[in-house]
Amino acid sequence: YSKEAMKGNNVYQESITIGILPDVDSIPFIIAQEKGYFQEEGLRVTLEQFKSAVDRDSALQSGSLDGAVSDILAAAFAKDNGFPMVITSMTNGSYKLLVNQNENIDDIQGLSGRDVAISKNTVIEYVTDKIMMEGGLTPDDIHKVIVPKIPIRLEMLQKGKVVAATLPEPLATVAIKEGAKLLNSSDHLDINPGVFIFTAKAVEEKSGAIQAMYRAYNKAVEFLAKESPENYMDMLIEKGGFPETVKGAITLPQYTKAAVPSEEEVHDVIAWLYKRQLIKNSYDYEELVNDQFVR
Amino acid sequence: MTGKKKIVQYVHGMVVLFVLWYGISALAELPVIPSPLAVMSNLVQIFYGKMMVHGFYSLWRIFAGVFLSTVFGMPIGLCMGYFERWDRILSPIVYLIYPIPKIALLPMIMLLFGLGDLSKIVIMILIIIFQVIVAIRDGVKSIPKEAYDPLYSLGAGYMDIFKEIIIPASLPKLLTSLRIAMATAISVLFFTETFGTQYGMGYFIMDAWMRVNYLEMYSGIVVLSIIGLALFIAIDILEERLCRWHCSRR
Amino acid sequence: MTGKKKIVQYVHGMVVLFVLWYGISALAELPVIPSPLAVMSNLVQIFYGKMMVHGFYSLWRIFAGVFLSTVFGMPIGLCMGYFERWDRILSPIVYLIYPIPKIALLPMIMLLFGLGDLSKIVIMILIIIFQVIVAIRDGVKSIPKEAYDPLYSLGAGYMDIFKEIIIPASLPKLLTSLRIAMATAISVLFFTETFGTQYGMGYFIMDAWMRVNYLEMYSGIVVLSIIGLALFIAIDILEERLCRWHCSRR
Amino acid sequence: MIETRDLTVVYKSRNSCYTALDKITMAILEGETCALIGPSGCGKSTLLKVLAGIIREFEGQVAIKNQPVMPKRHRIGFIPQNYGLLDWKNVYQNVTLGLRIKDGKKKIDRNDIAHILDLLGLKGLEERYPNELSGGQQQRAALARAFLLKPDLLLMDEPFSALDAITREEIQDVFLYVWKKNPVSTILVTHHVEEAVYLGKKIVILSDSPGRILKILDNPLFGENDLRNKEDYFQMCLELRKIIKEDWSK
Amino acid sequence: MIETRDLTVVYKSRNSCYTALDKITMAILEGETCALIGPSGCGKSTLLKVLAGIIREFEGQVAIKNQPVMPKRHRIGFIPQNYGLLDWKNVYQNVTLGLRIKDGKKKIDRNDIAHILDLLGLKGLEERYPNELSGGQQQRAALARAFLLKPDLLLMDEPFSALDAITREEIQDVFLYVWKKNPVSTILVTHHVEEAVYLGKKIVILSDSPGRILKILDNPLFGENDLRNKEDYFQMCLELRKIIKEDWSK
Ligand SMILES: Nc1ncnc2c1ncn2[C@@H]1O[C@H](COP(=O)(O)OP(=O)(O)OP(=O)(O)O)[C@@H](O)[C@H]1O
Ligand SMILES: Nc1ncnc2c1ncn2[C@@H]1O[C@H](COP(=O)(O)OP(=O)(O)OP(=O)(O)O)[C@@H](O)[C@H]1O
Ligand SMILES: [Mg+2]
Ligand SMILES: [Mg+2]
Repeated sequence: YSKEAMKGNNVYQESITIGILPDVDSIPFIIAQEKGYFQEEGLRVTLEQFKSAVDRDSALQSGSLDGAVSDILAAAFAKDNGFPMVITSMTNGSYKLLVNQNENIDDIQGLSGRDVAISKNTVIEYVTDKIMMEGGLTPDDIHKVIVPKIPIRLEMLQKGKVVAATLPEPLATVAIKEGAKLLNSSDHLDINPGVFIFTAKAVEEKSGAIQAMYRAYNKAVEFLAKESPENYMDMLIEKGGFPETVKGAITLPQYTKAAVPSEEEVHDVIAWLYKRQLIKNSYDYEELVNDQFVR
Repeated sequence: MTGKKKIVQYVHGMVVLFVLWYGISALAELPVIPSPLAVMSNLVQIFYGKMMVHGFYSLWRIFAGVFLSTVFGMPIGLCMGYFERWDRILSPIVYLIYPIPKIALLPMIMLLFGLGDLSKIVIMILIIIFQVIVAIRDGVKSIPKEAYDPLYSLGAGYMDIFKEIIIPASLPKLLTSLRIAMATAISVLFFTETFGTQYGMGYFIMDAWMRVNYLEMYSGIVVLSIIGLALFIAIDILEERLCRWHCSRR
Repeated sequence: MTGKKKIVQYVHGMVVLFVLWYGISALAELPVIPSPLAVMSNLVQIFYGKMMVHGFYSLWRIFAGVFLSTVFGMPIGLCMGYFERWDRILSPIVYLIYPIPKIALLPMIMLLFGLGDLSKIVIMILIIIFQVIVAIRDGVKSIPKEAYDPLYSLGAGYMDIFKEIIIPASLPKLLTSLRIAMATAISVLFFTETFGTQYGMGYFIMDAWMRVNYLEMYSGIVVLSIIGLALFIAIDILEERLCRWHCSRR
Repeated sequence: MIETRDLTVVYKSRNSCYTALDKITMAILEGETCALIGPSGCGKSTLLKVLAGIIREFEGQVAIKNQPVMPKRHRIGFIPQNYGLLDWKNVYQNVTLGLRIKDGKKKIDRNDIAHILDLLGLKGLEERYPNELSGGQQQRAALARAFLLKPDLLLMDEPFSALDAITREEIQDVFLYVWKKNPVSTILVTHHVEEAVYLGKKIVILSDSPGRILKILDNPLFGENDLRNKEDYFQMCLELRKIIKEDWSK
Repeated sequence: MIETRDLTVVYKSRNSCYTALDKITMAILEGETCALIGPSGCGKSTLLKVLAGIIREFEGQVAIKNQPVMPKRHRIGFIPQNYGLLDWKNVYQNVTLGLRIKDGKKKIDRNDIAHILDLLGLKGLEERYPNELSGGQQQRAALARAFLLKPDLLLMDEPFSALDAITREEIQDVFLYVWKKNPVSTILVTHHVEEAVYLGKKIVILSDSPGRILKILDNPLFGENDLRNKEDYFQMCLELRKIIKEDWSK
């Protein structure tokens, strides 16, 4: 019915509100909004910008948002505490473990017993743990320093107050640009805990709109694939809240058309959470993921 | 004090701060602490084009927050100060709610008031109002009891007692509480303006921070601090006007 | 007022709050606002095992922050209130720094003071001290000038004037500022205890919030609010002890 | 008519009780003046405060026109020993306070006020605040307030104590002039035997504390013209002085 | 010796000036008592405040023992018109204030204090706060403070105004007793002609405001035994009264 809507002189039939963060996962949404893809689908999308994940989660849980760019951990936490949320697709993000430029460390083993800045019980810690295990350490072998605010974590890393830090994009690029060394990243490990979640209520009441949203999302992914970054970087910097310095330096992830996360991915995260007693129950893939929109 | 003298003072204060800041920034040599000169030149560049609109949004939220907190908080504080009963009943409630970090109530407030200006102002009020209540209550309690005697013997009603004694006598404390409320309102912007809006100094600073643009961030801080200074001076002037009996003491 | 009567009042206040909370939670029927009954039962379960240690960490930080803020802020406030010159020179600086959202200075403070308790306490002090300074300054300014006459004619030095007049006369306002400082200290925990530590009520609440565990989060809030209440009561008792002349007014 | 029957007042301080008045029984007829004499600390001010409705905790009965004391219903002009001026109001506002409260702002008669202020030598001081007045000027402002009110009952606590001998006599005559135009039941506390004889139709002598009634004298000389220069007056004063000396040294 | 030469004091309020004292030139010898008489508002209290070092802005010269007024160097006992008791100190603390400041805590002689308190009829009131005292008791506490200090210069502003006739005479004798043990230069303001004659070796009469010196009388009767019952005393009082009446009505 998207064609009709277009003919009908931009009479929006459905509207949804989604929360985004200034991270690379949100880029397709910004593109879709700015390029008018949502509008083409007859959809009015309000993108609410958040500066921290808790704010975003609170808004989602209190019903102020229909959906949000988030991660599997947040979805599992919500589920575990009685919030009916559904993962509808994965998003493409990137998390990087970086080492201060003056440290003589070039593999994971070198971090043994050293300070690594992370945020606790988040996707950052999850990715860090994964990287440790891949490199032959256990998560307890490093000393985790909790610094939840990302810019501060960046600063601590740059100034050598910690040896290493796990940062999401685009701030990871800023760090690399200023000399920090990349040790490993989620792309490299081929893990991607970023997902898009909707409230159960939105899934029920706005399924048409959600489908339309994903059509627009896919258009944005196409756009990202064919267009060279110079053409939209300025817009991203302005609308997405990205640092000026990433221009020309950042390598965006390979955006994929909307698809559900793999069963293994979800299972891994749930196992990690459950093992650390962060959730009371272990959830099956089907309990968390709804693939009806991106089939 | 004449206006001119005041201005000299404030300029003096600013200069002192600048020199201090310059010293720290020169010692640290870090982008986290940019030099005040760089910040000022950046500020001048972006002020009209980029920042002013944020400033106005914040000003209106500050006004709304402080105004409403005073409108609700003042009568409660005055009554708690004057009527033993009110104090007995309300102070446990105030003492219990006051120390709660109101930001932790964000989910609840979002649920009740949405993401818009309303919930921002509600948070602000929740944070400020208790300071206002406690300061005014304590101010009223410190009025010597003899001050009421003339009005008691005239059989004055509560309205008269409030109008003739309690409000004028606690006016200086009222202004103190206004000062504290306002400064708090300004620093609270930083938490309330980070969601559901793209305007406001809080948003501006946070946004600059997330972009690791410390120059802009500090420009925002400077503007916020100047807004604060202006409001403080306004209160000082108000005090001179309203409390002439107070100033006229030898 | 007797101790027993007070306890009755506070219990009364708590009950009122609980009923209110229960009402809201029943109306909302969302886990964002858990029912107080669920929270209490959760609190009882986790208090000894999980929460107490956080409480102690926070208590010590509150004490350190409030104590140091008072130690530094009180003399400055007293001097600004008494000496025109101090006020003239310092008030512009205070007015400029006070409204800055100190959290925005976090990167700078962490660089200067590291990730440990020191930088937490420094932030706390930066937030609280200005409230203390302004409240005490205004309190001292409101002492009627005649009160100084006996000491002037005795040729008393500044120490005597502070000891005999300024401090006792502004004690009630000092306690007000202590109340406000303390409540602020408690709510500031929420920002300071989220980095570089895994202990403290601020960490506890924030962690629970991130994990969307509203039951634990509200348990933490309840504990924080009870800590606050206890400290407020302590100040009330202090006031009754110290300001007997004040309470003894008819 | 003003009547007290077995009026006993006990002050309760922290841990002790102090009986200030002990079974005072007296009556003053409508439109009569009564001078109250008693040694320092015997409870004169306390008695006046009871009649003015300020002290409400007492034993025994007190009636004004056969009703219990009700400042709301009666029109009581009360001059406390410390004048009871409000620091934050200038002379004009202080003087019209009673009128404003009893009759509202509109009924104020500016001529009348100017007349009384003139009689009391306060012309030109309308804009001054109490702390810019001399002691005697403050006292006269308090008198102006009471006179202007045209009360049913006038209670004056040592109303001329801060005036020099000459002004004192003038103001005493102003009182008589006002009183004659509008004979109001009056109780005045005085330490001057001469004043008691000059202004009191009835003279009540209280004992040392706790205050008891020693004697109630009728003064036949009251109201005579040019009394001050009469031999009878001197005699009466001497006699009274003798009575007092004997009674109080017992 | 106390000397003033062309002493002029001008009060500056917001937008006007008021000359309170106009070219006062007088001298009081070492160990002499001087009674100051003047109409209400003529500047007596102002003069005392200048000598006590409280008012420091004046024209002309003032010298105590050939030095400018230096409360730090001299030992000045000053009783302000409103007694100058500190509300937050009990009677004992108020009474020993001067001693504590001038000599330090250790040199306080408890027997001496008890003796003076007894003479002034304050025994048993040591623990009371000023607002729990009658007007006369407050005044006596202020007297006790000044007497205990054993000053070089005693300045008393209407020190007996709140005392009844009998107590007044007793306390006047207490003053003479203290003065005779330790003859200190004294200036006392009084409205009682009798008091001036009884206590002043020198009697200074001021004019209506702005205060100028009208006459300086030497009082030959001062210090005579049983003066109050002597015919001379009455004559002198009458004479003085006549002078005053003539001078002030000019
Ligand atoms: N708040 C109080 N607590 C305890 N005792 C008090 C209080 N107020 C007054 N008193 C005592 O009560 C007695 C009577 O006081 P009151 O002020 O009535 O005396 P008074 O007759 O007016 O004396 P004066 O002539 O000195 O003014 C005094 O002995 C005083 O010490
Ligand atoms: N702060 C002030 N500002 C302006 N005028 C003042 C101030 N203080 C006092 N005056 C005026 O100065 C004059 C002298 O005041 P002062 O108190 O010395 O009088 P006084 O002789 O002690 O009178 P009284 O016998 O009534 O106490 C008065 O006319 C008074 O109105
Ligand atoms: Mg009295
Ligand atoms: Mg005077």
